[in-house]
Amino acid sequence: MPAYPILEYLWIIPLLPLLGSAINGLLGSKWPNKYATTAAISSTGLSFLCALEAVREFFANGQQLVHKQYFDWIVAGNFRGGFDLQMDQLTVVMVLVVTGVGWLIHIYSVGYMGHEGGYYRFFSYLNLFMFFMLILVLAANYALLFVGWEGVGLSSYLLIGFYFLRKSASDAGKKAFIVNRIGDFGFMLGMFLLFRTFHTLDFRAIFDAAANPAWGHEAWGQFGTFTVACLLLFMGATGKSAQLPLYVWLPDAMEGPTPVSALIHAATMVTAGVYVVARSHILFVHSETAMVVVAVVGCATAFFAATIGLVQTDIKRVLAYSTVSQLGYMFLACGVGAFGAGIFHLMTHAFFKALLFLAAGSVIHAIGGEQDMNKMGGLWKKIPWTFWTMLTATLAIAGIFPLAGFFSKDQILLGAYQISGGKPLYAVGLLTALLTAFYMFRLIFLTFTGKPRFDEHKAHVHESPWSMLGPLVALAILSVIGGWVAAPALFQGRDYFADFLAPIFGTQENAEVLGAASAHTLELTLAFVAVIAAAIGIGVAYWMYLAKPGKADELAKSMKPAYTTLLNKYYVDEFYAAAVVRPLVWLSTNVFWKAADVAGIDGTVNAIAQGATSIGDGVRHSQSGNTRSYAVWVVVGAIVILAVIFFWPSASKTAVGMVR
Amino acid sequence: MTAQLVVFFALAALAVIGAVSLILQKHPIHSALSLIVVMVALAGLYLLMGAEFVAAVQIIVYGGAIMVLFVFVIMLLNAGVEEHTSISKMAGIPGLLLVVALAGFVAATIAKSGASVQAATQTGMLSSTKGISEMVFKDFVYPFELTSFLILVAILGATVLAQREKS
Amino acid sequence: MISLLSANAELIITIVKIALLLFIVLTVNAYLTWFERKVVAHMQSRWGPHRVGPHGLLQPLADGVKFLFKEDPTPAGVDKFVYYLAPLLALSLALTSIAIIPFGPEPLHLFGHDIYLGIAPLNLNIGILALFAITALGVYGVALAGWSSNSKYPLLGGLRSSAQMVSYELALTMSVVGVLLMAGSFNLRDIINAQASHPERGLLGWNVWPQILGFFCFFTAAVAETNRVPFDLPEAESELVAGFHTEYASFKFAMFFIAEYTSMITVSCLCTIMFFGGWLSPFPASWTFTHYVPSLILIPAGLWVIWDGLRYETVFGRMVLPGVGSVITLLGALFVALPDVNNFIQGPFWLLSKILGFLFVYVWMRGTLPRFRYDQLMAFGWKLLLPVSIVNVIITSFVILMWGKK
Amino acid sequence: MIPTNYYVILSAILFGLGVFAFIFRRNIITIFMSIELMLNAVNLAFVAFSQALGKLDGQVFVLFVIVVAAAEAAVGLGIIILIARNRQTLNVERVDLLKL
Repeated sequence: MPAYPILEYLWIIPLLPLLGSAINGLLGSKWPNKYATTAAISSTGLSFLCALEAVREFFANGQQLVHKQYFDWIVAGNFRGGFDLQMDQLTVVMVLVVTGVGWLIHIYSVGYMGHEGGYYRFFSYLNLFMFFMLILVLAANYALLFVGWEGVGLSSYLLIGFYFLRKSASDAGKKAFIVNRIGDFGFMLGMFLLFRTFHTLDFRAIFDAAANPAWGHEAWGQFGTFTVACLLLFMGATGKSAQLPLYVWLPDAMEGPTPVSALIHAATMVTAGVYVVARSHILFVHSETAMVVVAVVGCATAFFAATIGLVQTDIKRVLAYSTVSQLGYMFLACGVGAFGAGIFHLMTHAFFKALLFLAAGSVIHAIGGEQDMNKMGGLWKKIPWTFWTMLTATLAIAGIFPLAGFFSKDQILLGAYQISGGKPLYAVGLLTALLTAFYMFRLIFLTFTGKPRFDEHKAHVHESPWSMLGPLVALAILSVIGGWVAAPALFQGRDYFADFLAPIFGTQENAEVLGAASAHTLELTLAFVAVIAAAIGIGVAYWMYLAKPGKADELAKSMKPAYTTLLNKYYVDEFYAAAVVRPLVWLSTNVFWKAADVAGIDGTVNAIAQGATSIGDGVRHSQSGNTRSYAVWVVVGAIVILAVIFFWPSASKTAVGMVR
Repeated sequence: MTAQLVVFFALAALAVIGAVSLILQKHPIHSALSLIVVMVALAGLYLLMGAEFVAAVQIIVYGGAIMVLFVFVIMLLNAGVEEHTSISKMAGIPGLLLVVALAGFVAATIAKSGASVQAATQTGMLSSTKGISEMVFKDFVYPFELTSFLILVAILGATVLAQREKS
Repeated sequence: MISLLSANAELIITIVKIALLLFIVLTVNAYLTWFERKVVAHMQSRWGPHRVGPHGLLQPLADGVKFLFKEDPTPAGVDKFVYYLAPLLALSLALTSIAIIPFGPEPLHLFGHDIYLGIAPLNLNIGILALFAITALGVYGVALAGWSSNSKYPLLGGLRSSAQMVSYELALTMSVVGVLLMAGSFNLRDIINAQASHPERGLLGWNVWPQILGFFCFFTAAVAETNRVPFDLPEAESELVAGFHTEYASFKFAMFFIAEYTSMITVSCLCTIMFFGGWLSPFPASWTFTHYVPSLILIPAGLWVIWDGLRYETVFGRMVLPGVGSVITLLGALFVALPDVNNFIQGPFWLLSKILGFLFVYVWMRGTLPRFRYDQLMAFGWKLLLPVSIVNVIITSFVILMWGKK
Repeated sequence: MIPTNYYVILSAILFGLGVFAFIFRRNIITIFMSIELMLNAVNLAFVAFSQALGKLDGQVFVLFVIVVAAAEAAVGLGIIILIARNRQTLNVERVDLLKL
């Protein structure tokens, strides 16, 4: 029994969900639901406990990096892709988020999926996702990380297409998968480049190598190795984390069951990109260009998605776009070098966005599968728990003091404001915050207040069972207090979260930029401004949807083109279809299928076969059926061989060589 | 002309005559008899070379078993004189040419391979049955076992072939 | 002349030996017929031949003359060549097989040459194999005779004999493997000497005790090989008239006849040599007084013959039998008188007496046993003899492997 | 002492005669016998070489050849009996179902 058992056997943490997945996947079909439930919940719960224990040991161990090599997965030449797990501060945050939120969502799913078919299948997939996500965050090298990366992609595909009988669902699954492939392609190129540069894929080795200033300009320069590698990695991140231009799959991914949206497409998987960028921040900080790109893309995505979110009427789609925009925030943070803030926002966002989705799920569950906000309203009296928890989350995401969202968003804006030339980024970020507050409250008002717009008789509204409300409450609490670890910073205190991550990201830059005191005043002002912006957004929403209902429609009519554009999400999907999909379909149909496959490959094979047949037909005539003719042929062959032996200078020696 | 050489030529002539008569005889049983003559002559040659064991086995197995089977089958089927057909008349000449070519090439190859073979004369000292048995049961034990399997298969096959299908 | 003789004395000696052996064997054959008829007759409480000469002793001569002067018709439509070849083949092969048998241990010293009893050279390493080779060819005589007679009974006889001989040859060969393993040689002399490895054991050292299974298999198979009762299906008179030699008359028939009896003798020799210690005396070697056993048998026998002749009614008998008797008695006395001769004849004496015993067993079986049915014959050969003899081989080799060569 | 050549030439001649018999004769049984003749010729060569080289391998091979020949005879004669039974002929030229 080693001193720190779990740290010693880190693989236990990901293994448990895999076990649950295997059990459910292999035996679940024969089982009643409650066994599947037990397997899934217990496995994830256990892995959550193990994670907690691991964290305890991590602290007890003096917060030093744990790196374990368990076995060699691929060994080729000087390449070693090992099954290596590591644990440091960043991993701690991620693991806790994944296992904790994941476990809550598992519990929620028990209630939510209770009446669905393929119950065991759902949990098998969900546990599989947990396994791969944990592999992703625990991996100690890019190769293994990529395994988790692809694995979560797979599980997300499986879960989006969970209702595979619905064409839209399976299409959405395929879309997500394919779009992710584009990003992953870049990611793999990035990995190859890294390997070519550093001759390894282990994090520690690469970062140590990258940190040393020996690298010349060609490496750090505008189009140096690092820049290219970072951009390629970031391409993967945009795919996985739904950033411009690859964000299109995420809204469609809402076809999956709501818990899936909550777990995968809000809390954990989509943040993998952020995690990767943060994980390889040493590379990024060495490449100005990459940083700028990340910041701009993140910022643009945030604003862009927020604008689309303004007009969506499908409750889950609104949340999806808000997720995209929040992810944009995180990348903005990374781009401006405030990695700590990015991860911080990642965590808080995991709390409140998961909560939002679950609450939305609860709403949908309550009124019988309806997702259009225009057919809701006045629900708050009927489902108070859902309402209050969701309101909490909304406040949190809107960045109202003192909820979790406030602190994280505040840090991001601060980081954006402080870097040179970051003002425009800050402005857009602020505007986005305003928009966020607006559309989130629009969602609240449309859903819970006003007069019911749905058929009372058909849909008998009911509060969700406790198995669903429990996680809601837990997450609500988290999204209230989740940010307080950074709270003291406002009052000249210490930012515990930043300090905790400091060993990885280094301390926040603002301290160096200008004096601590001025930095503090600046921080306060910025926070104040942000809150004001949020308040404005809320106010507008109140004015448009409560005070004067119908004002929204007037507005929509008055500025028709903009409205329709937004409603159609800037026609991005259509654009992609025209620019990418159709040409590809044409190419593969006419060139690869008809020309290459049918004409080329099949043609060759068939030709060979027919050739053989015709030859056989020809030779067949030599079979006279007379035994002695065969004998004659044999003799002729023998004579030929003997002739060769005889006239071949060396052959005679070899043939009769046995005599010697 | 040593005595051995005389014996050799006598036996060789006997063998060749037997082979020729195998070809020329009209009735299969006469062919069989001629073949037996050939085999006995060959056994004599083996003895001359000093390969006593092989000679004995040659007569016991070939003469005493295989050829008896042939004679038995000929008697059983009451095989008569074979009739001529157009093809068979034609077959003679080209067949002869082919055979001459074959034998010629063999002889030529041996002759060309030259001194080594001619020099290697028959010592006749190599007659150890023990040595053969050791080779069979040590060096060639796996082939030996395989041949036992072969024989088993042959027995089964012969049984299956010989039994009349029960109706 | 002398020089020529001395030049290739070996050759001359061999020729002489052959002539002698031929004479002896043929005579023994002739009197074997008499012996057989007498014994069977007494078994069936008849007198048997007793007209021609005293006790019918001249019957064989009479038969020979009859064979010689009988008409010899050749059936129509027979394949002449084969028809004439078959009996020759049978007889010559049968006689040849005798040549392998050694009849005595020590050489006879004459004119400065060591003359061994038996024709084959001493170091005939494949003795037993050669014997089997010759007996294996023996089948052709019968089969070809049956086929060439161009008649259905002989054909059936030939088919039967060929099938039967091929079948029983397997058992015959397998059953002696045990003996060969114990002797470690194919040479007949070595086989006999191997049984003499413990002189004090006397007849307990013979192969028949360890190889009892092998002996029975061998003897049965050998009887079948010689087409004798109860395996005489090729000439089963109740089914096939006279089997393969139905169409043969006079001297050709006699050839088959002689061939059959000769092969009987050969088989008896083989049994004696391989299982009953050949020329070894049944008594421990130290009992030198047993060397007088021959005389002890010969002298009383001779005296009895004299007495028997004296009270014979015909004049011829009164003259012949005492003569023969006195010759026998003198031989016995001679042996007593000349110890060297006595020692020399010990081997041949025991060998011949054992052979005589086996010949008697042959006749005995003919007098007692009924004939097999054909399917019984085949089943017996393939399903009993062959497996048993193989088991015998396995056991023997196992024992030799475990407890070494005895 | 006799040169190995003689034996080899003799075996070549016998083999050739066997081949010729195979081609020339029409009776299945005779053809089969000619095969045996060829095998015997090969055996002769084997023994000759083994004696010439002072190695016993050749003679062992001969034993194997004989075994194979025995098995072949058993099966082949069985087949011949079947042919004679089914087609009432032993002439190979009448057994040509394979002919087009």
